Parts: sequence; structure tokens; C-alpha cells
Amino acid sequence: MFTLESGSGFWNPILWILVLLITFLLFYGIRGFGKSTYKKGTEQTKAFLSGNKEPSPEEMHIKASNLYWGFTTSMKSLYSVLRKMHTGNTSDYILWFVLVLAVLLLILGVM
Amino acid sequence: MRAFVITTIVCFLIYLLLTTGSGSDFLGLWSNIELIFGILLSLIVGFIARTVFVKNNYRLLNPVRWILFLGYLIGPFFFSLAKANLDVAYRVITGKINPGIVKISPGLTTDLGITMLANSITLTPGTLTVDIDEDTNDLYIHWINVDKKALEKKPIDCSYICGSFPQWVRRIVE
Amino acid sequence: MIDLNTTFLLVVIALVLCIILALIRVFRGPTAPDCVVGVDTINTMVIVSMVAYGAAFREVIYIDVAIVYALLSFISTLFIAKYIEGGEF
Amino acid sequence: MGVEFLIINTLVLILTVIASLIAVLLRDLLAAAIALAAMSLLLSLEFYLLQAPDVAIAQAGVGACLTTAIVIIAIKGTKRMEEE
Amino acid sequence: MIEYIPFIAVVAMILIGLYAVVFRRNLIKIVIGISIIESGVNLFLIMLGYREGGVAPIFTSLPPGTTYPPEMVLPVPQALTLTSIVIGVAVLALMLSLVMHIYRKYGTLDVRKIRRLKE
Amino acid sequence: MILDILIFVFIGIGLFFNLLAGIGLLRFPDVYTRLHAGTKCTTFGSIFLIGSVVLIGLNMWWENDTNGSVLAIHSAAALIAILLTNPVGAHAIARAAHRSGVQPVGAVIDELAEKRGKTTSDSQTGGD
Amino acid sequence: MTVLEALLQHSPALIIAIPLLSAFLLPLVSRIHAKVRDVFALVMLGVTSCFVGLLASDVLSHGPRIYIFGAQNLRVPLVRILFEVDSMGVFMAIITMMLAIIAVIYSWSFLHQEDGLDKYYTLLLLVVTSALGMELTGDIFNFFVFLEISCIASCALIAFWVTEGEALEAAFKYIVVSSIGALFVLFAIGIFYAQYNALNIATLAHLLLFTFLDKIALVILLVSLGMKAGLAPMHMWLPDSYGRAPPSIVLIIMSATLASFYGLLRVVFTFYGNVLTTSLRFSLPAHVVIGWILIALAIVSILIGVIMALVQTDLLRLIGYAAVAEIGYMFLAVGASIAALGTSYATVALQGGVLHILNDAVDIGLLFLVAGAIYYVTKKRSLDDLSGLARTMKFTTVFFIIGLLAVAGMPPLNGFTSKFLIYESVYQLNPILSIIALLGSILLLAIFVKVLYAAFLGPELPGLKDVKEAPKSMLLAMGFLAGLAIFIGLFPNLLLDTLVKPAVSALLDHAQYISMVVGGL
Amino acid sequence: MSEMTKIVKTTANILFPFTMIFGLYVIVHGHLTPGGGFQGGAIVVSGCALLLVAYGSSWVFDHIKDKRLATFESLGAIGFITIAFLGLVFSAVFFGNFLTGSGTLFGTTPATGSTLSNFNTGGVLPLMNFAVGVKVIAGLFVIVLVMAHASSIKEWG
Amino acid sequence: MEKRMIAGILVFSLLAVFFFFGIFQLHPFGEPGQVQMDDYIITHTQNETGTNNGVTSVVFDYRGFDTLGEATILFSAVAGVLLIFRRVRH
Repeated sequence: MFTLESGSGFWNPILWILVLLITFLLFYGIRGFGKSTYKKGTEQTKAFLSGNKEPSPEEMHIKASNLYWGFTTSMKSLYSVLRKMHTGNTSDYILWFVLVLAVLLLILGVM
Repeated sequence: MRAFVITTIVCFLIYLLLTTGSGSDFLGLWSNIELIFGILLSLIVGFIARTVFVKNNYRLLNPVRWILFLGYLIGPFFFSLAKANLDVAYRVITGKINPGIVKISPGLTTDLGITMLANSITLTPGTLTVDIDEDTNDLYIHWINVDKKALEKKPIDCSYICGSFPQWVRRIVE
Repeated sequence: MIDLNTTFLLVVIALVLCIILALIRVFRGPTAPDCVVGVDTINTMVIVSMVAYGAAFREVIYIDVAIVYALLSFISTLFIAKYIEGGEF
Repeated sequence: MGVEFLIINTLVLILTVIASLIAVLLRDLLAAAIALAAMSLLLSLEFYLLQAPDVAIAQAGVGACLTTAIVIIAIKGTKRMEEE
Repeated sequence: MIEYIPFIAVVAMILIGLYAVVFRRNLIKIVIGISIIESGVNLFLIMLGYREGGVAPIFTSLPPGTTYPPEMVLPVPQALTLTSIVIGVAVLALMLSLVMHIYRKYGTLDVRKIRRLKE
Repeated sequence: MILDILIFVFIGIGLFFNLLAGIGLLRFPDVYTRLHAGTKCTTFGSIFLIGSVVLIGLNMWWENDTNGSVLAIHSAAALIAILLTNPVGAHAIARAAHRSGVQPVGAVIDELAEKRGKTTSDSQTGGD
Repeated sequence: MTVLEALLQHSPALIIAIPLLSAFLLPLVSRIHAKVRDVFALVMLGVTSCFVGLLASDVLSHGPRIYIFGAQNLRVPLVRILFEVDSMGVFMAIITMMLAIIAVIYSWSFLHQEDGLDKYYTLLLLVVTSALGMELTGDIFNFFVFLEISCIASCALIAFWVTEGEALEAAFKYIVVSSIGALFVLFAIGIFYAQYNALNIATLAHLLLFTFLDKIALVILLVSLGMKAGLAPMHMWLPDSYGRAPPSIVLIIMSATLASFYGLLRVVFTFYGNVLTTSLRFSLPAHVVIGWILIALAIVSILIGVIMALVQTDLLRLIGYAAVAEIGYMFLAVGASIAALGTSYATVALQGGVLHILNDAVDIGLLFLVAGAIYYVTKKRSLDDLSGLARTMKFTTVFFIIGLLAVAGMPPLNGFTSKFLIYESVYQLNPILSIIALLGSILLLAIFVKVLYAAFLGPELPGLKDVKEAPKSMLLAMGFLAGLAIFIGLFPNLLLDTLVKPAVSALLDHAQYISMVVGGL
Repeated sequence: MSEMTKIVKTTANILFPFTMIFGLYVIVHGHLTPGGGFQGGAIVVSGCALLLVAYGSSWVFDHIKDKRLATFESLGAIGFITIAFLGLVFSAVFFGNFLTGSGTLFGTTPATGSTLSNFNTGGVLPLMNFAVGVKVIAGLFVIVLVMAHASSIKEWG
Repeated sequence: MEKRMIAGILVFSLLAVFFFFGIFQLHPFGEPGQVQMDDYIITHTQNETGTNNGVTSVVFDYRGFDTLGEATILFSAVAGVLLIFRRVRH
């Protein structure tokens, strides 16, 4: 009764719950293999950077705007068009409205 | 209290005028329910507007002044108005003007009086009230055709500009 | 003898033609006060044409609109005048 | 309803359109507000001619007085001239 | 043709208003443009209700010579227009108070300069 | 018959002065003189035009049509409102124009400007 | 007649009247005490929800309901306003009430330091009323009136933080855009009135002939309501206002937006239901043209939404663009179902679209609430200034991850269920559409992983050391939405069978909607 | 803040009660002549705006506070919706016109082709007119008042 | 800037053409086509609502719910203006 069918496919939550449970059990089991000598608050937890000093949080912090640098740079031509489109000008918003209105009128009016 | 009563009565009279012909219960012109509503609404308006409508000036309660006012309106005022318009017509057609702004001291003291005089001046020949001195009640008047004779004596005599209006106004209001 | 109703309609037409003259002043007026003078004149003419139109068809309850206009057009004139003279509201 | 009505109606409509055009085109915002008041006025006359006195009163009260008042107050709160 | 002139005026008013909104740069001009569009739409509604030779839908003091039931213009568009007028004044007041505030914050009324929110 | 003639005369006078107001508004050189035309002529014209309507209303009332009373009284109310408001409006405009610095064209004398020149403290120059 | 029956009979009117009355009363009530005011708003919304539930149970079991204002029975021409409540309207009303109650609970602690809260709650109730009215009404002018109420009240709410210039700017843009849209809707109403002399939706749908004027009106309605719903390329107001309004308000504005979307559905399916199959030139049926128009706009929305969201640094604005993409999904489903009208997968697509309305409300709402919680504790908007919040805000992080997965359409959560239906059905119309939709989902996932990485993971910045967990009532609101996301994700069929399928059949069965009113003549 | 001249103030004093009584006349005759709650309310508000422009907003604030006006507006709205609810109670339908034809207050039916004398008609319509009138007066005036005040002060909070 | 102008002119002329063309499909001015709803109101307003003014009877009786919405719009506008100016007063 929980199966969702869409003509060509299906979706069963019970199955998904089972899969999730198994994943969780596996995760728990693997976790058990960890070292028992690992302790919090000792030297062990500190990062080892080839003997260099650990940088401060500000230096380690990667800004969100740099995160997908590669993607945005490769799509630069698309972004320049889109940025030009989003002018933030109230009149342009209405111009887009009128434009779509006119185009749709043309389509439906000619048809 | 007196202000409240006066305002209410005036409002009621206006209401009666507006609803003339609504029925035949009262004097053959008004219906009873209209009268009741008129009184109620007049009380409301009287309560709200009593402080602005009546400014401690009860001279106008005298009916003689009302008759005088009517006489003023029909007599000198209307005559001047007609003259003024012919004057403007003349100036519109010929385009001859000789304007200037002059000061007169009519010597009226009450607000109502000065207002009536200023309005009369605006509607009468070749003159237009531009400004008023709040303290001395002097009027500054734009005169479309300045009379050279009048400028000789300062301040300018009222009679050049507004004829006998200040006397009339004084008789009516003050 | 022309019909009285037609006469009043002709009056309205004449007044509308006068309104055109005043509207030219509103458009051309070099300063704002000139525009206001034009609008003030239009006000009065509109009131009169309303009364005349109501009288032409004997539609007596329509005259209320003219009274409303006569009372209210004055207020907008005052607002504009107060702005021009630089007063604070 | 004869030819007189048509003439009046057409004239008033043309004037209304002209007044709205003035309101849009003038650079001085105060003059634009005044032209808007004139448009409102003529629109009210048009409503009156089209036998809608209720709407004419509403347009008179709102369009001629309150709209003008609010626009003037807003111009007072900001500034009068359009920037180039 | 002659009987369509009023509707042409309506379309002209709507287009004039849209022109003001799209091509004028001043915020108050934009507000005026919206007001003009609204007037045009109101006029359109009233025109739809006009019936040639009709009187206003009010029975009090009908003009002399009216037969009963009289020929009257349609009342529903007038009621709709009344609602629309109230909406117009409410929107206008709100927009203009926003404009006043924006002027205090940005120091300008130019719509091209009021676009901190973009992209 | 007499009434009809009277009404036609009134209408003629009223229309003449209203037209005059329009022409004067275009012909005069500055705002003050335009106010002369715009205020006086329209007021005078309105008195006659509305007066003719009032006459019609009174005539109807005389013939026992109650609608006539409404026509007459409400038209008269509109007239009174015009008479009260027009000169005050003209005064307000003239004062505002003078304060905003509009000089009367070809003025031979301007005592108000003199007075304002003396007290420079309150010299306001209209809108910003 | 028992009391329950009487209440049921009048519930369409009471659903509007009770929040309206409480909005009028609220300025007076708030004089007593601030606490009283908060509780009053919630209680009144609760009462309204009870009526919505009552009406829903009746409508779902007994079919549509009609309520006439001011008269007992239908008069010959339909001069009076009437409400016509069918399953679709009820479905939307439930969504609206859910969002409203969550927003009120969230605002309790989110805004407790601000002033002007009595006006805030009043306007909130008014927006809720307007959304409910748009969903239940059966009269097109009434729809316009409620549209305007939602415009004005939402605009004032967007400008709630008046000290920020950007909020005022967003509010101005919103009101310009929406009032012009509403004026054009009124123009379209005038066109209908001129031709058919009726204002009732059912009557108009019955009489509609698809003349040239009707085409103009259809285009105007589509574009205006589409703009109000945030369809690209008229979407630009949406990130502005969603990004600058208080996040609790965004839920309310979203309910108004979804109500406009519902209006669009109503226009296309019911209003033009009779004439959708008319043949136009080139022997193309009208529904194919309209459907492909909507599909084209939807694809533009999805792509613009995700691509622009990727480069945003303002968290709330980013979610705003994601909301545009989500709107695009709904339009894609609707467009596909119109284009393929009559086939079996058209129904599936519409089911997906209607279910996606609810899922969009839950997911985007949850994300906005999380973003609001972050703003509440850090007072920072930009993602560049945020880092390592997971250390201090554990619950919020969990809720964010749930919202992230749900929005991206990851399997065990609710976003997947509707997107699954959409992909499946759109694939049968045209595979490329399905691919684009999947691409959009993947990009959404990428976007929110970026947010997760930037804001919650990473080193702890010194400026954010003394950050505490969000207050309890905010957590409660977020938790409710997160729980709902999981629940719908796991048991979509419960919802699909009880609510969505009746709603879809009500939309498609325009003949019943029309005959409810016109048949009674 | 600043006041206008004496002439304007005196005229405003005279015109204010006239405008007000005319507005109320329009409100209570809404079911007979052109007009009604909204139109009459707009007229009364214009009268109040006359005082505002003649005396300045601070003078008006001395006489009435915006909070009280807002309360009046709420009361008007509540009155309107209460009449609608009374329709639910008395005639079993929301917005039912329960007074028409009842013969009591406003309960008579007007004669055909009638004159001004049918004041006692309309059912609940005059009451609704009055409620809407109160609401519109308070609402529009508070808008104008607050905006005028905001435009006249230099420093905003 | 120039591109925007050209696009605007093009779009506006297109819109104008369609609107003007659409306007001529309407019923002529002064002769409404179908009037069944309004004629019902005109003939029944005096009996059903007891009102002489047809417009008022539509506004407050037949379509009273719209008027409630209208009142709500005014209410929300007032609340909005007071909300926006809340720091300016006092």
C-alpha cells in the first residue's frame, strides 16, 4: 500500500527504510574497528602539517564565493548574460513583463 | 457650550437646505426621519467642529448684520464684480496693463472681517490680494493698473482700491 | 426657439472648449503657479459644466457631484500653494 | 442622446488623454502632480457624463483631493525635480 | 469607428501609464504612471456599463418622462470601479510612503541608482 | 417667455466671461494677471450660468415639481462654494508665487518685495 | 440540523471571516499585553484550521460545496458572490494554514525584540486571509480583490525592517510589480464582463467561446499570475523580496505566491477547460500551444533559478533563487499535463505538480527558517562571513541537511516523490525535458552542498564563538517542517491518495465544477 | 508645522463644518442618492485635510492622536463585519440583508419611481454605509496625517 | 541603453496593435451586448434590497463581500503605512 507507481517506475519507502537501516548498521560496525587508544583532548587530535604551524581559522576559512570557482569561470559567458539581465532596475522588471505579454500575444494571436 | 450650540444650529440649517423636498411632514418640505437624522448628525458635527467654527466672536448672531450682509452682496459687491469683469475684458482684449503690488491698511481687526475684505478685493476691479501682514492686518494687493496719483501718499488710501468696502465690512462684522 | 436642453448641452461643449485653453496653460506654464492657475480655472469650468449637464437632463441628484467638486478642488489648490511657498505640512 | 453627447464625450476623453500625457512628460514633478489632478478632474467629468455619479463623487473625493494631497506630501518629503 | 473612440482612449491611457513606468526614471513618475494605468482601467469598466440613452441606476428623483422600468446604465461595473478606486488610493499611499523612506535612505529618486539588489 | 429670454441672456453672459477667462489665461504675461482672468471671469461667469439653472429650478418648483427645489438649492450651494473658495484659492496661489520668487512682469511698484527685502531672515525661495 | 452541520454549512464564509475579524480585533487586543496578542493570533489561526479541516473532510468525501453570500439559493442570473470549494481549493487552504501557523510560532521568538509587532500580526493575518480567499472563491472579481489584499499586506510586511534600505527597495519593487499585474488582471476581468456579462467563474467558463478577446484575456491572466507566482523571466522581484523580508514572513508571502499559482491552474483548467481542445491554425489544438508556452517558461525558470543561485553569497537570496527553480518544476509539470491533455501521463504529471506545491512549501519554507535562525543568532547575511556553525547549532544543522536533501530531490525525502512523478511523466512527453529537470536537481544539490560547506562546516571563526542554538519555538517550527518532509518522503501515497488525487481530478473535471453552479439554474 | 495666512484659516474654519455635514449627508443618503460610505468618508477626510493644510500637522496632532484614529478605524471595520455576522444569525446566511421588508428601522420597500422621501428603506445598507464611513474617515485621515507629519520633520528615528 | 529603448518601442507597438485590434472586437460603445445580470439587478433592486440606488445595492448587498475586501484593503494600507512610519512618529 505504500508503493508509489508512476506508469514506468515505482517507489517503495519500506525498501528505503531497510536500505537505510542496513547502511546504518554497516556504519556502526565499521566504527567499531577504530583504535581504542584514541583520546580526545590530547596531542593526537591536532592536525599534523609537516611540522608547519597550524594556520588560524581566518586563513583556513574558504569563502563561499570561491567555492565553485572553476564552474563559474568556465560558464563566464553565460553568467555575463545573466548578470546583465538582472539589472535590479524596477522598470526593467516591468519591461520583461510587457515583453512576455507581447510575445505570448503574438504567439496566441497569430495562431 | 455656546459654540457647540451655534455650530449645531448652523449645521442643522445647512442640512435642512440640502434635504429640502424630502417629504411633507415638517412645513411641507421635510420628512420627520430626515429631521431626526439631521439633528443627530448636526450634534456630531457640532461637537467636532465647535472649536474651529466659532472663535469667540458672537457679533454675527445679530440678524441686522445678516440683512446688511445680503444688501452688501447684492448691492455694491455685485456692482463692483460686474465692473471688474468688464475691466478685465477690456484688458484681455487690448492687453494694456500697468501692474504693481501695493500695501493698504484698512484698519480692520477681526479675522472674519479681514477675510471678507480680502475676498471682496480679489473679486473686484483690477485687484488681487497677494499677502497679508499677520500682525497689523495690512493687505498687499496686486493692482493691475496702478494709479499714479495714488502712489503719492503712503500708505495708499483704501478708497482707491476698494471703495467703500471697509466701511461695509466694519458695519457687518465688527 | 432652440430647445433649452440642447442649449445647455451647447453650453457644456463651449465650456469644454474653454477647458482646452486652460489645459494649454497647464502644459505651457513656465512656472508651477501658472499650472495651478490653469487647474483652478479648469475646476470652476468643470463644476459649471456639471451643473449645466445635470440641468440639461433634469437629473437633479447629479448636482451633488458639483458641490463635492466645488468644496474639494479648493483643497488640492491649497496643498499645491502651500508646497510652492515652502511651508511644512 | 444625440451628436452633442458624442462631441462632449470625445472632447473630454481627448483632454483626459492629453492631461495624462502631460503628467507623464513634464520633468517638474510638481507640475506632473498638478497635471495628474487635472486628469483626475476630467476623468471625473467623464464618469459624470457616462451616468456614473457615484463613481464621479468617489473620483472627485479621492482623485482630485486626496491623491493630489498625498503626492504633494511625498514630493515635499523627497525632492521636486527629476534628475537628468 | 466613431463608436470605438472611447475604447481607444482607454488603451492610450494604459499605454501612457506603462510608458511612464518603463521609461521614466523617477520613482514618483512611476507611481504616477501606475495611477494613470488604474484610471484607464477604471474608465474601461465604466464604459462597458454605459448604455445609450440610459440614466444612472438610481430611482430617486428620476428625470421627468421616464417610463418604468427605466432604461438604466449597468450598475455592476460602477460598483467594481468603486472598489478599484479604493484599491488605487491604498496602493498609492503605500507606494509613496515607501518612496519617501527610500529617498531618506538612498538620497535619490533615480530608479537606475536604486538597485543595490541585483544579480 | 420672459423667463426663457432671461435664461438665454444669463447663459450668454456666462459663456462670454468663461471664454474670456480662457483667452486671458493665454494672453496675460505673468501669473498674477492670469489670476485676475482665471478667478474673476470664471466666478462671474459661473454666477450667471448657475443662476440660469437656479432660475429653471425655481420655475419647476413654482410648477409644483419638488425636483425643482433640489435643483435650485443644490445648484445654489455649489455656487456659494465657488464664491467662497475661488478668491481664497487665488490669494493662496498669488502668495505662494510671490514667496517662490515670481516677480510681477512690468511692475511699477512692489511694496511686498520691499518689505521682504528688509526682513531677510524669513526670505524663502519656494521649493527646493 | 445539528450544530456541526450548521458550522459545516457556513464554514467557507467563516474561514474567511474569522481571520479577518481577528485581524480587525488585533490592534485592540494588543493594547492589553504582548503575550495576549501572540496567543490570540495563534488561537484564531487554530480555530480557522479547525474549520478548514472540517470543510476538507466534507469536501473530500461528499464533493464540492457552494456558499452564496447574502442569499439562501441561487437566483436566475448569478448576481451574487459565491464560494465554490473543491478538493483543489481545500488542498491549497491546508497548505496555507500550515505555513501560517508555523510562521506565527516562529515569529514568537524570532521577532520578540522588534517593535510594531501588532501591525505585523495584523498584516500576517490579512495575508493569510487573502490567500485563503483566493483559493476558495468562485468569483473572478473577488479573486482580484483578494489578490490586491495580498499585494498590499505582503508589501508592508517586506518593508518590516525599515532601517534597511534594501528592504524598502524590495518592497517597492514588489508592490510595483504586483499592482501592475493586478491591474492587468482587472483589465482581463473587464474583457470578460464586456463579452459575457458575468463575473462568476463557473458561468464564464460555461459561456466562454475563445474569441480573439478571450485569447488576449488568457495571455494577460497567464502572464500576470505567472509574474505573481515568480515565473522567469518575470521572477526578478522574488529573490529581492524573499531575500530581504523577515524569514518568518517569507512563508506567508510564499503562501500568497502559491495561491497565485493556484489561480493560474484555475484559469487554465477550469476557466478555459471547455475550449482547451479547440483547434487553432495549423490544426494545432489550443492546449498544445498553451502547454508548450508554459513548458518553455518553466525550463527558463529552472535554469535561471539554479544557475543564478550558484553564485549568490547572500544566503536568503540564494534560497530565493532556489524557490524560482522550484516554481519552474511546478510549471513544468502543469505545462506537460496541459500539452498532453487526455493521456494518462498527463494526470501523473499534474499529480506531481500539485504534490510539488506542498513539497515546495515544506522544503523552501524549512530552508528559509534555517536561514532565519542563522541570521537570528549571528546577525550576518553573507555566506562569506559564516563558518563552522555546526559546532554550536546542532539541531539547526540537522534540519538544514534535511531541507537540503529534500530540495535537491534526494530519495528518502519528500522532494523526491514529486520530482519522481514529474520526471517520469515529462519523459514520456519529451525526454529532453526530463534531462533538463534532472540537471536542475543536480545543480540544486550542488548549491546547497556549497551552503552546507560554507556555513556549517569549516573552521570556527572568532566572530562566531559565542553563538548559541536558536530558541525553542524556532526549533519547534523547523522541526515540524523537517518531520513533515521525512513523513511525506516515506509515505507519499497516504497524501497522494487522500489529498492530491482528488485535487487533480477536481482540476481536470471542469464539467463538474461548472455544473455545480450552472446546472442549478 | 507652519500655518497658512489668516484668510485661508478663516475660510477653512467656515468650510470645515460645511464639508463635514455634507459628507455625512452623503453617507446617510447613500441608499437614495449618489454616494455612500466611501464617497462621504472621502469628503469628510478632505475637510479634515483642509484643516491639516491650513494649520499644519502638529496642530492636528494636538487635537487628535493617530492611535485614536487607528482605533476608530478598527471599530468601523469590526462594525461592518459584525453586521455581516448578524446576517448569519438572523437570516441564516453571511451578509444576509435581514432588515429588508421587516417594516422596522430601514425596513420599508420604496415605491416605484419614487422621490426623496423614502429615507426609511434599504435594510442593513445604511448601517453598513455608516460603518464604512467611519472606517474610511479614520483610515484615510490617518494616512494623510502620518505622511504629512513624516514629510515635515527633519530627523527620522 | 539604446537596445532597451528599441526593445521597448517594439514591444509597445506590438502591444498597441494587439490591444487596438482587440478593442474593435468589443461591443460598440453604448450598446452592451448581454445584459441579463444587470437587468436583473435593475428590476429587482427595489424589491430585494429595498434600495433606490442600484449601485449601493450592488456594492453592499449583491456584492457585499467585495466591499468587505475593499475595507480590508484600506485597513491593510493603513496598517502598512503605520508600520513603515513607526520609527518616524513619536
